[in-house]
Amino acid sequence: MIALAVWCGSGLVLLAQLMNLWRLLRGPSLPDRILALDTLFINTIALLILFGIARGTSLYFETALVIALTGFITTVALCKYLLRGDIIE
Amino acid sequence: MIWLHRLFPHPLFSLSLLVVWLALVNSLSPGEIILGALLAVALPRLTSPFWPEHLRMRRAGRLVAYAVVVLWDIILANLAVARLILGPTRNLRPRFVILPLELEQPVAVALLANTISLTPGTVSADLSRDGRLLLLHCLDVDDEQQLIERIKARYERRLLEVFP
Amino acid sequence: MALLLAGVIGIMVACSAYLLLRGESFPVVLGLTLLSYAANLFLFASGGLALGGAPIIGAPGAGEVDPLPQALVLTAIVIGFGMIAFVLALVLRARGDLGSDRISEGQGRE
Amino acid sequence: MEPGHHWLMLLAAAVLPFAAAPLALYLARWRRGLVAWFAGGVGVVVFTALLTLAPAVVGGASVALDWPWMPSLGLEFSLRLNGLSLLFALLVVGIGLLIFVYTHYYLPADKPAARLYALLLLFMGSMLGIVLSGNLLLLLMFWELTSVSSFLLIGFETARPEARQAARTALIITAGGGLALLAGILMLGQMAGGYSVEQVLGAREVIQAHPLYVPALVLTLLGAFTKSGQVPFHFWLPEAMVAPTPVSAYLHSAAMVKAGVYLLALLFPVLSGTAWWFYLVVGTGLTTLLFAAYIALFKHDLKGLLAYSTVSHLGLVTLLLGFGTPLGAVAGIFHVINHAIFKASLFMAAGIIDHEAGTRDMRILNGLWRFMPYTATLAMISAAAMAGVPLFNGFLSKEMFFAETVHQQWLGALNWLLPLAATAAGAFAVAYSVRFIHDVFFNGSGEHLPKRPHEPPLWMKAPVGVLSTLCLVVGIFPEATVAPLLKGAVQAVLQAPPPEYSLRVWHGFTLPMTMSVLAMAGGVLIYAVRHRLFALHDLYLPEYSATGLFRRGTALLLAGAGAFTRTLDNGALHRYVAALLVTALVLGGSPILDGLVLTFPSLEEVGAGAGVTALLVASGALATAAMHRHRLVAVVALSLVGLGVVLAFAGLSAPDLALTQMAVEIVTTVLFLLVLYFLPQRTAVRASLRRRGLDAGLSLGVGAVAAVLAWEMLNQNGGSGLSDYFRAQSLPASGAENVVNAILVDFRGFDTLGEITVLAVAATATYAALYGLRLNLARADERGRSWSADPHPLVLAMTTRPLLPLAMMVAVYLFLRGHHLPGGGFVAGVITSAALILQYLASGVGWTRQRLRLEYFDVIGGGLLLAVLTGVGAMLGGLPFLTSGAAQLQVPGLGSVKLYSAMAFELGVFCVVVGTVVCILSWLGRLSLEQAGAVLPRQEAE
Amino acid sequence: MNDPLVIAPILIPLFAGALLLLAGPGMRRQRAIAGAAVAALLAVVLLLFADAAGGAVASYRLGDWPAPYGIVLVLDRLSALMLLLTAVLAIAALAYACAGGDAQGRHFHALFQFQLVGLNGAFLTGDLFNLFVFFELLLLASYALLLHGGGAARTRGALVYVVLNLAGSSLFLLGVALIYAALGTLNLADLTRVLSGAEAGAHGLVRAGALLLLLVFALKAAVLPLHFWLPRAYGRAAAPVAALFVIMTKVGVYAILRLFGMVLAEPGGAAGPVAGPWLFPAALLTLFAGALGLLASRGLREAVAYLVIVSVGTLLVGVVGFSEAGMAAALYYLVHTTLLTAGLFLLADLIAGQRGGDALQPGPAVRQSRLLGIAYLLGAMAIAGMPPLSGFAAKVLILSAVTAPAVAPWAWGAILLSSLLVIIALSRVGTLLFWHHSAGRRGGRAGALTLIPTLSLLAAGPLLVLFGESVSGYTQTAARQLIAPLDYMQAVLGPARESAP
Amino acid sequence: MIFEAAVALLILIGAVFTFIGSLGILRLPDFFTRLHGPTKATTLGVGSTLLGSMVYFTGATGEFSIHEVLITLFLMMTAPLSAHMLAKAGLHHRLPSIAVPPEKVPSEEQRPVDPGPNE
Ligand code: NA
Ligand code: NA
Repeated sequence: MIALAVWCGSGLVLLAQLMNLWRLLRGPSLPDRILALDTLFINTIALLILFGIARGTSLYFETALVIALTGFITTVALCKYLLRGDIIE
Repeated sequence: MIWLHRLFPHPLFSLSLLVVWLALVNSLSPGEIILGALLAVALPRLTSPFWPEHLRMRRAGRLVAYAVVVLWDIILANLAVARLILGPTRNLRPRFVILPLELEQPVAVALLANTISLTPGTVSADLSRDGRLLLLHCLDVDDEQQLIERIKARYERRLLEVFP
Repeated sequence: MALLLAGVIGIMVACSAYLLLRGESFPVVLGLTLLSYAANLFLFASGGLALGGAPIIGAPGAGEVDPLPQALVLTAIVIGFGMIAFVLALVLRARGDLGSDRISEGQGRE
Repeated sequence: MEPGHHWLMLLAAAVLPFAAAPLALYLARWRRGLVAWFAGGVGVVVFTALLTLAPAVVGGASVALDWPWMPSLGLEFSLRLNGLSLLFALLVVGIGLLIFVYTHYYLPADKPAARLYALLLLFMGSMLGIVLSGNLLLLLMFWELTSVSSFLLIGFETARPEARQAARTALIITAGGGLALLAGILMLGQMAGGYSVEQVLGAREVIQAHPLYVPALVLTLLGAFTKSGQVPFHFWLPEAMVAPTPVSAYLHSAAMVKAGVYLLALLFPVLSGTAWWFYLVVGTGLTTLLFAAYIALFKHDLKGLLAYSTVSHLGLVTLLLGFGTPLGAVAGIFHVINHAIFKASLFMAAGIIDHEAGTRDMRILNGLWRFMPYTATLAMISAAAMAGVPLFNGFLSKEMFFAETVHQQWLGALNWLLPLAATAAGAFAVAYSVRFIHDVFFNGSGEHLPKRPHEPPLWMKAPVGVLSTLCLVVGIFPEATVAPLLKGAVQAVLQAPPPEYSLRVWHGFTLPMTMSVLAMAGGVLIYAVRHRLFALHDLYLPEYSATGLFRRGTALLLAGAGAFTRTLDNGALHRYVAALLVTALVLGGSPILDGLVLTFPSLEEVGAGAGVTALLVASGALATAAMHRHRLVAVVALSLVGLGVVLAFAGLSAPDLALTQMAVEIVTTVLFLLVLYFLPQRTAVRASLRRRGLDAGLSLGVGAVAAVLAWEMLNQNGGSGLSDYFRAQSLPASGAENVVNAILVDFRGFDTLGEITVLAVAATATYAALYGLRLNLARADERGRSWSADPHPLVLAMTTRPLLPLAMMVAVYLFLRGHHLPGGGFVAGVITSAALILQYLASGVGWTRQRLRLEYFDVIGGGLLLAVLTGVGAMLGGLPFLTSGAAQLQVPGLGSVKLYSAMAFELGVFCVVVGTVVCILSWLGRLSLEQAGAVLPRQEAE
Repeated sequence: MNDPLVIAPILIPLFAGALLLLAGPGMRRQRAIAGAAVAALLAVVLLLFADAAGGAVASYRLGDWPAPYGIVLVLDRLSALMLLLTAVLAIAALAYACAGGDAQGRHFHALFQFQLVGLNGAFLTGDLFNLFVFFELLLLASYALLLHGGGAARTRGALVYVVLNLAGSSLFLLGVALIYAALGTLNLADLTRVLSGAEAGAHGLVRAGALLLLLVFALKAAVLPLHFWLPRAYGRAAAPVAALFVIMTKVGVYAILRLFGMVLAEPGGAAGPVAGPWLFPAALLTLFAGALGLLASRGLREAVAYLVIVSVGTLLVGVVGFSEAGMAAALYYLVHTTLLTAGLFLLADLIAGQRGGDALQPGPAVRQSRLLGIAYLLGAMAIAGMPPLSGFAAKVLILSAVTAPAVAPWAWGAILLSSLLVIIALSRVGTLLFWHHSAGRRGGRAGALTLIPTLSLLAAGPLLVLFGESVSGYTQTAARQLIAPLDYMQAVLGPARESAP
Repeated sequence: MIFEAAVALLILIGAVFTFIGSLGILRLPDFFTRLHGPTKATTLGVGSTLLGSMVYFTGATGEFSIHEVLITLFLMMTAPLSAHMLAKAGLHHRLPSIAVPPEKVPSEEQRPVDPGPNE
């Protein structure tokens, strides 16, 4: 049952990734792309967790944790860039 | 008392850090508790210059209730937003709403803004320079005033109790 | 899986080559970054592919994972980061000294 | 003296001039006159040394000295004095001595005498070296030294452009010939099995039968001909007449130009006697003889006339050696002696005339007899020798020459051509000799000269007198004077007893005598009609000049080199990268075409996760390339690639890599944004469609090669025995469950040390590169929108602050976990830095710097030192650098805690990483702060 | 085994570099640390050189891990020679820089030391990936040193240099990956051992990997068509930096020798003559491109930079056959050209300083014209291969070594013709610099701190000939050791493994 | 069985919300509405998945697995920040919006001399 759920869940998240990818490539605006990238990062966390369950290992926890902790820095930096150009001032 | 304060400039935060550490290591062994305690003392001291300078807090315990409310709202929000996304998009009634703030402490304002972003169909989009107005973007607004009042009642009031 | 990885590496290398051929500092640095990603994947692949394991004693499939290329790639990632950081600084230096983004000499025409 | 000490004299003769040359430079600082005495003294000593050796040598003995120098090269310091070398050595030193005397009076006081003497001494030594060398490589060394000293002497008057030009021409021709000679000698040596003269001379049969004989011959002759000014390489010699006259007299008539002839004579036994030798040497010699004799007549410059005459006489000697007969060799060597004597004398006379009359142009000069009868007499004696008048030394060798032309049989039905040509050349020689005398000393009253001439000082005339006297003495009493020398030389050249020959003046009315008479008569006749000939010459051969051709050639070479270099290297990075990629395509692709077995792709199952990951990476890469002109979008796309790679690593059993890649990815993006701020936001110029097409084609090719190689690699992977070892040893030997970490900090900790050193250098380098940089700040974004007025959004600032301690806690966690689980000092460092950078991002440089009082380089240097010292610690225990150690520690309440030396190492890594990342990013960020004063809108900056 | 001295050439500059980062901005302190480090380095290297000259191969097992699992440093004659050259250049360049050039930018001394770490590491390491690490280290340090002193020209030159070399670094990884995948080891001695027994299928991968590495090394060595970066980088770098950089092209040559002369050169070895067929035409073209570039040079330093390219071409002509005689000759040439071109870079700086500019145009007279003129003459003669200086002996050695009928005419023709072109160019340059004057401001006299290193390096011209037999004897044994690496393998792998199939 | 069902349910809920969030990104008409999809849906999506993981590992190993909570915690701290900054950027860029945007962006309305966030 878990295996099936993981299989379905992974499928859904992967589909989600594809949709995000579409938005990232398509735009049309830069914030749209950044939003898509941000979502890609977050969905990756889900993906890693599902992967860990599927393999029965928590070895991917650290990676997921680091994405959660630092992934948004990319988004913030990109937004700051759009707002101010100078991201560290 | 002073030495205690010096040791724990932010006792609440130190405690949270200890919890975080224990969660991280997924263990409650004495070694980890000691190590976590050491870190919980050391890290805030090390990073205290980076802390907000004037943080007035009281009744911190109320934050727990606040968290529960927010979590519940998040679940509801997700359902609501899911319905909106799955439904016909032309029925959406997005709105920009300006929320006047009573909160004064920057930390509290930030906390409120983030809470709003996490909850039903609202994103805090901008904050005025003086920190008194919060611009929200809402996905589907029926009554603007009702929304503002709801936010004030559910979140801002609770935060004001902790961060006067 | 091997075919997929090889194809991806090929695409990355091709794209980085195209960027390197742009002759302007920023795209070129993008190309270098992309190339180093590709090279890291390539080096990683030299140990063969193992799915869902980890080179950690006791982890599932630890016996099939070749840890050495992973260690090498880690080193390569770090070195690559240092290099990209410097080359970006150099791009700025060039911006300041040369005013232009184009990497060519005075008479340089393509 | 003791024969056992002969080698010492020989060594002294060879070395003394070289030792004296730098001393001469030094002495001149002290007193100008001293240097002439000094040089003269050296000349006398060397000459005496040679003379003391002469009796033995003339008696048939040979003095030798052999020191191994570079046996592996075949180079020996080996000196030989035999008849041939003695003759040349005496000429070189004897005439040199006279030149030294002459120079002292010739050189104006404002010219650097020391340099001249030093160079003349250097030259004398080199020339002596050539003739004394018993090893062909050694000979070549001196050979090239004469080229260099000639270059320096011709360019003596550095301020004159024509001197510089002539010096270069001479150097290029003679050194170029030297290179040919080098090749020739190397071939000869390889054929003979060594470079000693004896060895080579003894290998005649082997060499002449060898397939390399002809190339070796041609190359050797090229060397000899260029040095001796044979047509078509003759032009440097007349040009070299810009040198001071003593130099012309010495190098360019008596000594250096004879080096080529010496070489022909030296190698005569090995190389001569074949058809190739005959046609090449005789052809060149004959052409030179005739051509230069003809041209000499038309030179109005005294030195020009003498120069072409020299060329012509060298042609004559070459021609004689070309015959390949013993008598030809005798005549050739005899003429070398005679020519050296009369030509040096004539040059010095020309120098006196120039000195006294202020011009060397024979159209201006006339009637000098009135003013300088002694000089005129001496010049006339030498000129008579040059013309081959009986009773003067030139006559004797010319007679022998005429006789040889009559006797040679190589040309068959055309045998008569040679005597005819010889007579014609003789006639021209007579004509220009007459011109030299008549035009200068008579032919007018000498009223309109630039200067009123006088007889020169005695010591300026004396050398001319000595030589002119020699012309006569040798011409009249050859047997009593040069005969022994000549005999010794001939014996050495032929490597056999000399043939029967007679040095008598009068042989009766023979064919050669008739030719002489004809030449005399013809010469006088030509001189009589010279004005008409001049007109004809000017009309039909106007401005003929090999020099011009050569100059045009050099100019063309330079222009061509410039055009080539700038076409090849057009300065554009595109070209360089394309070259690199094409090379990669060819080198990487060749094994694919060349037998790398392509495994057919089996249609394996590809998981959805892998497919999506691949799609993320591939589309990210493609988007980066496709949208690179909109740079910010490209950065976003590149981040997508990074994310995809993280997923790929995670999926492919590499959690450590996923973790590290993720952490680095974030920092990289921030870096890109920091830099992009100062750059154009879009790539303005778009390459042509054709260019883009070609680029895309090349890129596809390179990508395809990479893909095929990766595919092959994945299919042919046989696994490594190393990984088994690592897995087996990781826990017991290194105490790590995380094998990757064990490799990083232990098995291959040295790589990691190198890696953090790279990071430290990256920080240092970035700092150095950015130091003092001024950049324009953009006041508005690319569309002209002014920036948001909110530099530090409050929500951002407030939220990021608690993240710092949280992130550091995670960092500590990763740091401690690294040995057993994914993590380690590097990742911990990047996370910490990311959190710090976040503070910069959210609250600015000023705010953060106030709170982060960290000297980056102290952190970096300290971390590096810690890592190094951890490694050195093991050495103190007698173990190799970086040997890991562990200590069991009993902590009350905690049980036993195991401490690894790797932890200290990892702490070093951590410090270096934090220091580096924060240093680089904050420095980049600070750039805008430092020049906030100089704000320019971006549009203007474009 | 594990003589700690072997790792000292890496640790000394590494330690000094770290200290220099901590030392702060005071130039006196920096110079003291750097000077002491380089002096210690030279002393250590001399000891090592003496050891290696005896014929022993020393290995050093880092972390006490046996090869091929850990990283091993190996000191044989070849690496000892390279170390010595590096140390000599370093001391000369450092002395020259301490005359004031070091203060014209930031962190000169630290970067200089790190550059030495990279160089010495590259020469000592017996591991392919570790070689990559040290390559990166020396490159990164060189990128920064190249910029030292600032200016648009340097920046432009550096951009090209950095971009090409970074691309090269990625290709290096590809090469390493292919070889590791095929042979399962990275240790050079182990690779040498394994190569004879590798499966046939893997050889294509080995060849592909080896050729990619060849590309990378050729890029470092500035072989046509990968030479473009060099004239700009070297021609514009600060003089002491350029002098030190001369060894960097030699790192590429060293790596080619190590990989193709030793690892892949086993008789009956798997990869066969992999590099030769590609390298030979490239070497000839390099010679010509270098010589023509030299003729076309507009600046003195640029001219010296093109001389480096010419020398690389000549060097590779000797190398490509990978014969003992050829490699021995090439090594002799390497010593000669390294010292001489480094000296010429310093000399060019002195001359340019004294005549107020580097441009090859008539300018004011050089102030110390006699001294510098003689130095130039000797340097130019030596580098052009004119006797009686080292270039001549080197050229003769190379020509004598290349005698195979298929290649000799090309090699001889190319070397001799390029020599002529070099003579033409250098005589032009020399007459222009020292004989052709025009009015203008000129610089001051050079001090001992700049003169002594310059003249000492140029003194290699006569000295290498005077002691030519010792030098060529050494290079010959070094080449022999390289081509028959039994000692090397035994020192690294131990006697048991060396005899394994 | 209940344990497995719980895990499966949590995983599926998470995945569905993750999917819906991204669907919003794909479907919704303007940037500001798209912003709502992921910033909220993903929090619950990932959160629920993490909960599933916690339950799974606690059940599977018998040891209490709680560290996944941290991921949720960090996400809840950082995701709204991303949304806030994105919205600010969108406003600043005056992206097309169905909702009528305010005349002026509040943070740019008054432009006093910037005292910095705390001073
Ligand atoms: Na990125
Ligand atoms: Na900034």
